[in-house]
Amino acid sequence: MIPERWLTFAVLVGLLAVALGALVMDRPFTITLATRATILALAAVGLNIALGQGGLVSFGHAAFFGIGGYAMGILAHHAQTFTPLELGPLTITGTKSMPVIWLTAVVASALAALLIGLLALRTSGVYFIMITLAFGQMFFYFAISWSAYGGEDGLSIYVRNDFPGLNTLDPIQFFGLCFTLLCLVLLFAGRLMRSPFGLALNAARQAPERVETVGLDPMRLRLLAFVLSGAVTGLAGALFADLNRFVSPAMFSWQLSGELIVLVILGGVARLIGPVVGAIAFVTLEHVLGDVTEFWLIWLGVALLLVVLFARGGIVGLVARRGHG
Amino acid sequence: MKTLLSAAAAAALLAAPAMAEVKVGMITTLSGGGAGLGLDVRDGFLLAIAQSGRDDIEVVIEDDQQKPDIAVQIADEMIQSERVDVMTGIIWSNLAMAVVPAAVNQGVFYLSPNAGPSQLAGPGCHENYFNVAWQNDNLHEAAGAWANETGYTNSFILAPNYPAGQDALTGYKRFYEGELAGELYTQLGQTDYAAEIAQIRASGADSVFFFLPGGMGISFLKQYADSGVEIPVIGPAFSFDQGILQAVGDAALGVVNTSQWSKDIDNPTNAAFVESFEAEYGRLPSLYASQGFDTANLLLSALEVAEPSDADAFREALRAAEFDSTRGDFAFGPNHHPIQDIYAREVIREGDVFTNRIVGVALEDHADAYADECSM
Amino acid sequence: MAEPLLATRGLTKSFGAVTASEDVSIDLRPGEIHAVIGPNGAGKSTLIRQICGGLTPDRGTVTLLGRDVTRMGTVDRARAGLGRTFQISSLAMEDSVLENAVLGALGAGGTPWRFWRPALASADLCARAEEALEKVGLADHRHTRCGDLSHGQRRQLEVAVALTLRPKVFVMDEPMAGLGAEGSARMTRFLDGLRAEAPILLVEHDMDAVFALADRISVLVYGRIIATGPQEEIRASRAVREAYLGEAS
Amino acid sequence: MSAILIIEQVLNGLQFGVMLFLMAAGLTLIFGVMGLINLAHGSLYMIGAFAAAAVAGATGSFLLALAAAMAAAAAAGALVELTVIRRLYAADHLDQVLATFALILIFSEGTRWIFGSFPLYLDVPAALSGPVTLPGGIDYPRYRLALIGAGLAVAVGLWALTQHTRIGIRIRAGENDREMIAALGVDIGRLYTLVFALGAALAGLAGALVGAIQSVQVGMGEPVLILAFVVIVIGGIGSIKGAFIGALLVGLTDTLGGIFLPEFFKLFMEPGAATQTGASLASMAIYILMGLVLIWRPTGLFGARA
Repeated sequence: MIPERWLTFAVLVGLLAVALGALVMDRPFTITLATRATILALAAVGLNIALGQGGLVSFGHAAFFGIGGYAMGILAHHAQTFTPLELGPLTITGTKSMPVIWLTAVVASALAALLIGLLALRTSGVYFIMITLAFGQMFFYFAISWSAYGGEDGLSIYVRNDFPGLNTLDPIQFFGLCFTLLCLVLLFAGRLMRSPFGLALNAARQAPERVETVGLDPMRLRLLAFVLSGAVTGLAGALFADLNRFVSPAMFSWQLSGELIVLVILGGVARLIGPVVGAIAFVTLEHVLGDVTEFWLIWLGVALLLVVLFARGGIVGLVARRGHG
Repeated sequence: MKTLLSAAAAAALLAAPAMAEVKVGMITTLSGGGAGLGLDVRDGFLLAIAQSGRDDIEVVIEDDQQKPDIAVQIADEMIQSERVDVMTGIIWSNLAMAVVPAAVNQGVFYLSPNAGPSQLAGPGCHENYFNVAWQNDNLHEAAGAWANETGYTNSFILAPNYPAGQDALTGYKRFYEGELAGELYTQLGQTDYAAEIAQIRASGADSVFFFLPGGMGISFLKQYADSGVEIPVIGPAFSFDQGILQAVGDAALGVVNTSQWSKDIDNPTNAAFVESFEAEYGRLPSLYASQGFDTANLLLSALEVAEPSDADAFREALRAAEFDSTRGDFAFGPNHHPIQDIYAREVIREGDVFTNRIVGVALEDHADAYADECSM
Repeated sequence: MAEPLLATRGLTKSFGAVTASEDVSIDLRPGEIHAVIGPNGAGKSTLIRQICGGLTPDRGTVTLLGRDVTRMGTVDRARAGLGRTFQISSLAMEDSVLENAVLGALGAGGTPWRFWRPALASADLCARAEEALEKVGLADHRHTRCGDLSHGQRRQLEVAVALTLRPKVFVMDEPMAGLGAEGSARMTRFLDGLRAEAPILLVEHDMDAVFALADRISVLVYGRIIATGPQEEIRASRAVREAYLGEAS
Repeated sequence: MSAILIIEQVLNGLQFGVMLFLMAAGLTLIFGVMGLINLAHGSLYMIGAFAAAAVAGATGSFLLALAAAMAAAAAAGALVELTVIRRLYAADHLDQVLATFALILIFSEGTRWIFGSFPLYLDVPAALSGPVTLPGGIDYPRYRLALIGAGLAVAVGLWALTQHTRIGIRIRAGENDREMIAALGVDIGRLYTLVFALGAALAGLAGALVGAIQSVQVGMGEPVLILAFVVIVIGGIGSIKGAFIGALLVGLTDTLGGIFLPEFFKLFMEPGAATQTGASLASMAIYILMGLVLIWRPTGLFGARA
């Protein structure tokens, strides 16, 4: 068993090394895979704030992922077709600038999380799982029938969006951008976990009555956690859309919500690096098993069952002890 | 799922494939609910490559799981790592929209064996993009034309509420000249059509046009047959194709559907195709198999003339479409979409097997409605 | 006689046909320990939940430091100065002893809305938590994971968390529950000293502790207070003996 | 819009509702007794439909097909309960969601492995095919009427089972207090396996019954599963009565919403846009219903109050 902090460091260095190695060996697709893992990791780190720290089993996080994706899709679509975006009295021109898109994605998904959270947090347990699922489905069906932005077909963005000073079409530069964001968010999530807010949130998961009796409102703690969580997952959605240069209602699907939970659990719930490990393992499995058999999902299912039944702490739980302070 | 397959190996099951000179990337759906279509396209394509006897064509096949993000990821892999010259295989319009624009912009040729979204036929057309199947609206337009010819004057039309469904109804209305008894959008993936059938019954229509691909069509047809509503039905070939007809069963008998291909189109290429496909795979070929087969033959015909590395010459060779299509006459319009006859077929039973028989030509030398918007 | 810091007037609560509290009036004066005793099912938990929030009475009022708090939630009552311990320890078992105490300090200090600096790096939060741990004698275990504490230590920590709030009033639900004789004795001594800081409404089964600590005792039977008064009075009360102490004649 | 059409649509909603009830009853029973969320319930529905299609294809008998569907689903259910589910009773909901999500992957891809990717054929039995004319001159498919009848019969049967039989009493006792029932000397493990198999058999039956008028294919279970979850959440998880009411509510909302919402929008929009807007809103209608119910009663209509 090694300390968690070392593992976090090792995993991030490993991910970076894979991408740089692929650059040296001229295997751009490996960089693309590493980028995919990085972005999924970011989405899962977001989910882990609600799931791991807040104990909120959200089965509808695809809603935020999709909102982030569509924030990118819609802004870039208007920019590439040179049509302004009419929002009631407001007219906005589209944009291909990543920072602006990210900000929009974060704000939009945070707002959605606030609304969903206000309603969903009235329930708990299975009801919470199901109501978040229902909200996800609402977004899914809405996106499918929203013909202005492609409906089921989705939106294609022909060229990746811009970031000042970078050529984002170059796989390694785009990877670098995503990787930096992941590190920043991990730093934030790590601080959050040990901050007064994180302490109270974690206590609210373990002993909500206790938190109430010291004069803290668990609902408000959970709501904020849900909003932060949605915002991070939304940011990941915008990046994912940029990786694929494409958004579609599939980003809202309940299977995606399920897969995000899978990433968190596979890696290790409520562990800072858990979701990252889970995402790397998932992408690797998908790629390696997918080459071996057409029916690779069976083996993913089996792997998942084994983790749930026999390795409660996920992969991180197997190799690292929980760090304190 | 990834198969590295040289044509020679596929044909003769020989070991050591020769040095491949042309690399083809096929992204298609091989797992999940839509896998039947992808399998047929793949099998038709590989059959043609094998029959050509060429051993210098390498086909890289990957499964997109019918997910756009997976398709894009595979496309990146094929272009960046495998460095394919030509891509093909995508079944679904939304996946095509995700993959094709970026791929052709990177200089790869894309030959579509199935999906034909209007954007790629109109403003988004591209010199490296060729559609060998149809523009999405074509079969629906033919259904509208056939309805006129049959003398229908009051149609009830329905399709799922998503872009392809909206295009289908638009396509039908573009050619159909009668009145509409009703127009309905159903949910994508809907499995129960009792409510819609009740509305059809109450509408007083003289014909029903529907576009409900995959399992939706199976459900609709079974329930429609069981409802006792006797109004004749017309639809595009997708719900009457070889792959799913057996699951629909008696419910489909006698239904007229429109298709650019049928197994009884009378030409030697088609007869040979049907026979060899059945011999090779032990099942009757479908529409999709014929499209895969034609796509491969188009590619082969162009390779006779030029290498993909000589892009301009290769493109000209593709545009000429000098190959024997299973459909008989085949030519490309100015936007690289087919100009072809579209037939009306009727579902029949041959022994234990349900299949189709041509009853007439719905549209002759039909091109699509978007060619004018394409500035190539 | 001083104003009561905590008082209920005519609290009544029914669940369907069962009346769990009926016209309960009880008060807690500065510096006293007021014990509430009664057989199982007498409605003690229901009473506590109405006093601490979490359950709204059908009728009657709860006043805390002179304010009517009947409609207030648990959180606001805690902020108004009510410190509570649970019958079954309610602690963040994965966290350390110090973190649990800091949680109380956080609540008392007002703001958990800080996201960057670690909670344990805050000097005033820690000082307040340490002070409470010191008082209950858990300072040496500050870094022990709460789940690894013994049962008795958890009871002590329960009290410590409540202490960090520096409440004006304590409500304690069976603090002796599950403690051995020695543990009970130690807790009894501790609570005895605590009454100087704030009065305690003590719901307790352990009669030795009750008689050692209580200035006054109320007896709750079938949701009703059948007697309230100093120890001697209760001991002498015939009604109590019949209803509760099992000395039916 | 004529009265006949409306009545027919109500019948359709009812039929959809009772089929959802077959799914929801199993889910809610399993949750009520064992406290387990079973995402793989849709897979059992699919197994029922595939077994029915295979047996109907081989024997030509619809009754045998139904029996096979229930047997196959019950067997699969019991097998899964004994090997996997059993270990999840003590686990939290998160683990249950995850493990049963994994089971979906295994069942779906496994079925595709065995049966291939093409849909299978399963038809309505000859005796029940075609329409029947109801009083009032309504032509209605005989088979759908039979479905309504079958669904109601199962509902009554379940009610009788839980209220009046020894096993039902044990089930209800198990819902209330697991330790007590164990203390009474009932083999709780066997009871759980039995309940799980019963729920699975109901799902299999629903799959076979519905498979005859829809397409039997891989992935057919998940949309129904999600609807069934909506049903039990609306009804209150663990309550069979709630599942019944919830199923009818969802069935009627979905069916009637699809009809009336486009008509409603036509009142003030042009027809094309109204049809689309109405259809979009109709597809979200049941989720909106669920949201509203949960906001009003956070534990559903008949759920235990927290």
